[in-house]
Amino acid sequence: MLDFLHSLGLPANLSIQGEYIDNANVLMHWLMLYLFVGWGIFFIVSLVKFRASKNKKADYNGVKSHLSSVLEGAVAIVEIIALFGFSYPVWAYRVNDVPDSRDAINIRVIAQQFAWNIHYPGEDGVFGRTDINLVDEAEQNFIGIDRSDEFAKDDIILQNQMHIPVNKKIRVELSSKDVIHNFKLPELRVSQDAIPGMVIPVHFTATMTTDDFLETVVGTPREGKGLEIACAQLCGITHYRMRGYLTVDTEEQYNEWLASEAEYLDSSDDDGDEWGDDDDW
Amino acid sequence: MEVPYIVKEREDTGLINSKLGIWIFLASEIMLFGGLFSAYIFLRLAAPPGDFDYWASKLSVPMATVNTMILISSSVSMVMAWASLKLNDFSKYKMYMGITLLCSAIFLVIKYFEYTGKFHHGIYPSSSTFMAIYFTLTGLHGLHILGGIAVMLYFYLPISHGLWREQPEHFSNRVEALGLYWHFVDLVWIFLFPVLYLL
Amino acid sequence: MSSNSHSNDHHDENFIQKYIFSVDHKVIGIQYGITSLLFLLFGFSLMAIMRWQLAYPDTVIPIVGFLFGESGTLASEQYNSLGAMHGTIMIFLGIVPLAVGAFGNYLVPLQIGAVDMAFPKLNAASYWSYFVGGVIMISSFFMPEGAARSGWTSYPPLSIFENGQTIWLISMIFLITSSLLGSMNIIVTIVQLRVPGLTWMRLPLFVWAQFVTSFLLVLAFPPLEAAAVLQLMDRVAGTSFFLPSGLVMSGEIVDVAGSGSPLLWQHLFWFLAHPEVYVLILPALGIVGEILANNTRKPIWGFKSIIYSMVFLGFCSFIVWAHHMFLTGMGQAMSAFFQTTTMIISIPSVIILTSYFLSLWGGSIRFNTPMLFALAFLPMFGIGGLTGLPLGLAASDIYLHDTYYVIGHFHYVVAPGTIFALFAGIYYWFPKITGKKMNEMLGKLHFWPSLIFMNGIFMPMFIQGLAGVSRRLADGGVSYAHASGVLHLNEFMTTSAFLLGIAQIPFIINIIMSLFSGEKAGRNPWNATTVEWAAPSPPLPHVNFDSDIVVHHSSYEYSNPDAKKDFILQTEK
Amino acid sequence: MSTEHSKESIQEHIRVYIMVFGALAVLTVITVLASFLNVSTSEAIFLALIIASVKASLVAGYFMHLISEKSIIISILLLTVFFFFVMIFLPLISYTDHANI
Ligand code: HEA
Ligand code: HEA
Ligand code: CUA
Ligand SMILES: [Cu+2]
Repeated sequence: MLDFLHSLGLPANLSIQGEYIDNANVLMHWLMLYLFVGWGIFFIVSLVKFRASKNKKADYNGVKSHLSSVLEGAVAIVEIIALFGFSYPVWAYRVNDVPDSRDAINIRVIAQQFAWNIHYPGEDGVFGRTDINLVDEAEQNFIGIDRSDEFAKDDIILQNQMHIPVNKKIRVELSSKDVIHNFKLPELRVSQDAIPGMVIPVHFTATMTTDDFLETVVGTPREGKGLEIACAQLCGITHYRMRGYLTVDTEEQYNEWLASEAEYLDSSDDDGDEWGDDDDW
Repeated sequence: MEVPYIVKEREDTGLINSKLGIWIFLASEIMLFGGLFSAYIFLRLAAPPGDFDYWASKLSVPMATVNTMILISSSVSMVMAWASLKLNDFSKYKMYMGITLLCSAIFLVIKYFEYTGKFHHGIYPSSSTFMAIYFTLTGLHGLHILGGIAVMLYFYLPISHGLWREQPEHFSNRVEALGLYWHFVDLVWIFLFPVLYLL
Repeated sequence: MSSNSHSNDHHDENFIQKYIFSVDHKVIGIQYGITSLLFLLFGFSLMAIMRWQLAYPDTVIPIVGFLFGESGTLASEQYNSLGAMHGTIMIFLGIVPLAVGAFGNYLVPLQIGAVDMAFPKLNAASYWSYFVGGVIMISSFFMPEGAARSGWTSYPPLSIFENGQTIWLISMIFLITSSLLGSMNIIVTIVQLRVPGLTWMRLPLFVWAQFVTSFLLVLAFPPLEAAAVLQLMDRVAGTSFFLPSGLVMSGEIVDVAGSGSPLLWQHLFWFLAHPEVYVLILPALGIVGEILANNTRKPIWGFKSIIYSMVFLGFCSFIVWAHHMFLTGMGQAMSAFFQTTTMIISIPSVIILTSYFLSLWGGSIRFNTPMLFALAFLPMFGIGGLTGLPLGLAASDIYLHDTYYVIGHFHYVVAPGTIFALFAGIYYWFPKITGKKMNEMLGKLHFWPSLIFMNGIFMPMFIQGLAGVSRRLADGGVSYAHASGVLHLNEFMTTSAFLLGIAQIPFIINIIMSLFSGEKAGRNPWNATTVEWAAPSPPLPHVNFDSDIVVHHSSYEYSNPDAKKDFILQTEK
Repeated sequence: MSTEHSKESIQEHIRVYIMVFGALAVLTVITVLASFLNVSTSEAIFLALIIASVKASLVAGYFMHLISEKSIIISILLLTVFFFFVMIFLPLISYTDHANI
């Protein structure tokens, strides 16, 4: 069934939790298929067998067996299995197993119309102070970072560019500046509303680097297109092209990248020039 | 042919149409105010601690207490008006209905002074979440009072009295339905008063 | 009825009293029907423009392009407007008024043998409130701000800042009032005006469906009204019920008191909107039940369990709403609660559908047009309902939420589901309403293409959804890499949508033609059993029946071995 | 109404109305006084809501005649009250549940 869903368009899964989500999906689709085919056969047989031209007189009582109750019971049982066996555990993992910030790579993602601000704590591992009064779009200070704060000096802040290392727990603190957005990484099966006024933790572990992923899509329409951060909640006029770029690096690549960003930060007195190679903004 | 069970109860349900109708309407009203109460509690929980208390302390408890008394009185006079009809005493009915109208008018006047008092102090719905919900809840309640007054006037003034002469039963049933609505408006206030002014 | 009633004082009505400001439930029903069909057509046209944009982004729209500014193409804010208005119009101005306002109004009094609704004037008020609400909603297209663009769900904070929303809210208040008046009336009518002998368990399924539906409307709509008032306050009085502190819009700090909650709106909205989806489906299930019994010529299998299921469905629909909100950061306990109730609520639907399937067994099935639509309803609703299951399971919803999978899910239930059932109802009761039969050939010409093209539009949506394509994308997903594999489907879907529109032409011709030159139908052209078929066709103004009605039988006495004919009208001795 | 409301019973009703009126007035005063008591917020809320509920029951029971109302109306109201509480408490619980994560 999973292969079938893939053949329909489900992209490859690149995360640990994604596997459980896919399993739930597969189970539900099996249930749907059985029900649909079962009832469908019954439906068609009834229509053919009892058409008026063949069966002149209807039977007042109709079906006498109670097989249907058994079937309904079976549906209920499958649903119970789906709930207890698949869905509750996934949710528990999602909301209760959020890794401690010491055990994971911490990233803040602050959504705004129509971009993703990605905030790394830098070398000291502590996020610098932010204050909405310092937000200044002209100065490219989108999240109101206070560079005078001691912890803020080494913070790396990017727009629409997110790098993560493979096989490491990532802990994202998700929030929004203006309206509701949805932080969606389709291939990692991550999706979470970013709601203003709330900070919601999201965690995941990628299992494949972007480079490896790109190799799997050679020859498909997707060839050469990497991973993206999609916005999956209507958030205004250009919701449809609110997207960021996600790069899953190997550990070395990631550290290299961090170092280069940090270097960039040191070399420029102006803290807001590194918006990456975002093409059509 | 007329719609049946306007005056006479249907046997198996024991009800006339308007009685059932008004109660279903009130059920929907419960959900309407319920939605707003739900909002109140939800926002109170979400607000910074002490915020609601601070703003609530700006309201005038004496005015609201008087208003509570007035509204309760109007409820009593309303039910007395209906009972007078049942006792076939139309002049008493007029008197009680008059009292009810008077009470509801006074209620609105006091409310008016409360509102303008707030505006004079520069307090508007936009001042805080508490004030927002205060003005919305009392405003909506006030609209219900206004609607009630309109219907009461109709039953108070002679235009409706023809029905009393022709079909007294029908007339008193209508007054009963009006009464049920009015008691409900009173009932909402009974909750609004402590929730907004005292807590 | 009562002895001193003035029975014949209705004769000297003028045209306006008779057809415009009528208080006769039949006229009001027809008014509702015509208005809502026109809105349905309008909602379809909006969608046609959207679908053009999805298949051919930023190309000039044929024929109506000039409406969208000089370029003749659809700007993304216009796309958002069309989307929001398509959803709103289809649901609140199309299907609900058609299913409850038109069918409910026209048929409920007839099926319970009543002379009219319990409160005829209220009934007229309900229609006019709907009409005014509709006019206001449409007028928003011509306002300087344009029509609402925050989706039919109108989530704040977006809806507080976006243009056009104020008119939307005002219109919704009228529409809600209309539905409340209408549904109170239906409840009182069913409880109070059943003719002697018509006990609860002898009521036809359609009446039961309307009964449950009306309760949903009465109890679920007011919270949305409350929420609409709050949102209106946020927009016009500067309050911040739904705005948290510390918002920054396009670089500027938003100057409001703050400390509101965007989630509050979602709770109040879905508290209505989930029951609302059952408002869309229950009348359809009722209609299908009537037609199935009639055309299989046998009683509905499991009649009682269907009724209990409907009641249970109605009850449960109030406690599942947050399955639309799984991704708002919901914790363990609530997600467990809401996905469990969602799974529970699917069981009564399975029971109803299963009973309908089993009703076919042993029948003598006639394949006329109403029956074809009713039969097609079953698997189509089946697909829609079944695809609701992975959405209801929080785990799989993480991936599927707000993708085209959701769009596919609910269109299967409302379009080839509800709309087909309503078509079936129109074909089935047209003879009662007009005294003329509809043309069978044109009917089949309407049915088959509709069935094919409906699937042509909505089936590929599941594929797009599985690929992760989000809904409400003004370019249909061109911007996103993960959509690249499934973009080619858009053109196919759009073509199907246009062909679906063309497939409605036989239907419109059929209505007009049959009205003037249709074959005369007697009282009971389908040999049916329920009470409305004892009335003349069309039923008499204001009184409906020409004889006193007493009910002696349960609702679907087809092929009773003890009877001489293969059906027993409920009113027969 | 016609059958159950004889003249005497109405007179009896009127006596009850007056008594209820007195009770409501007294309770209103008590509510206001209670708000000056030095109790914790949650106790204050509890007390105020209890008194309000008593008052509301008096109005509904006697002025609106609910205590002798037909079963259909009672059941519709019970249903409504149930959903009323669902609407108030489920969002609240889910709010606190949100805060947990
Ligand atoms: C008429 C309307 C209608 C109906 C009946 C339903 C029915 C159901 N819906 Fe649906 N739903 C909508 C209209 C409807 N829905 C709409 C409009 C939205 C989107 C709103 C928006 O966001 O804009 C939505 C969204 C929606 C979501 C949110 C998705 C998301 O945003 O992430 C969920 C999640 O739980 C859901 C679940 C369900 C379930 C479990 C049912 C169940 O009741 C279904 C039960 C039915 C069955 C299980 C079928 C049984 C049939 C058979 C067994 C026979 C089949 C076989 C053959 C015919 C051969 N729906
Ligand atoms: C009841 C509800 C309903 C119905 C029936 C429909 C019907 C259809 N809808 Fe709609 N749709 C919604 C409710 C509905 N929709 C909602 C709620 C949304 C979400 C909006 C949002 O995002 O906020 C949506 C969104 C939506 C989208 C996604 C937009 C997006 O996310 O960007 C699409 C895309 O294809 C679409 C297509 C269609 C199509 C092809 C039909 C077709 O099935 C149309 C079929 C209709 C007809 C064929 C017309 C019949 C009319 C007649 C026969 C007239 C006869 C007239 C006379 C006799 C006078 N709809
Ligand atoms: Cu951000 Cu859509
Ligand atoms: Cu739902």
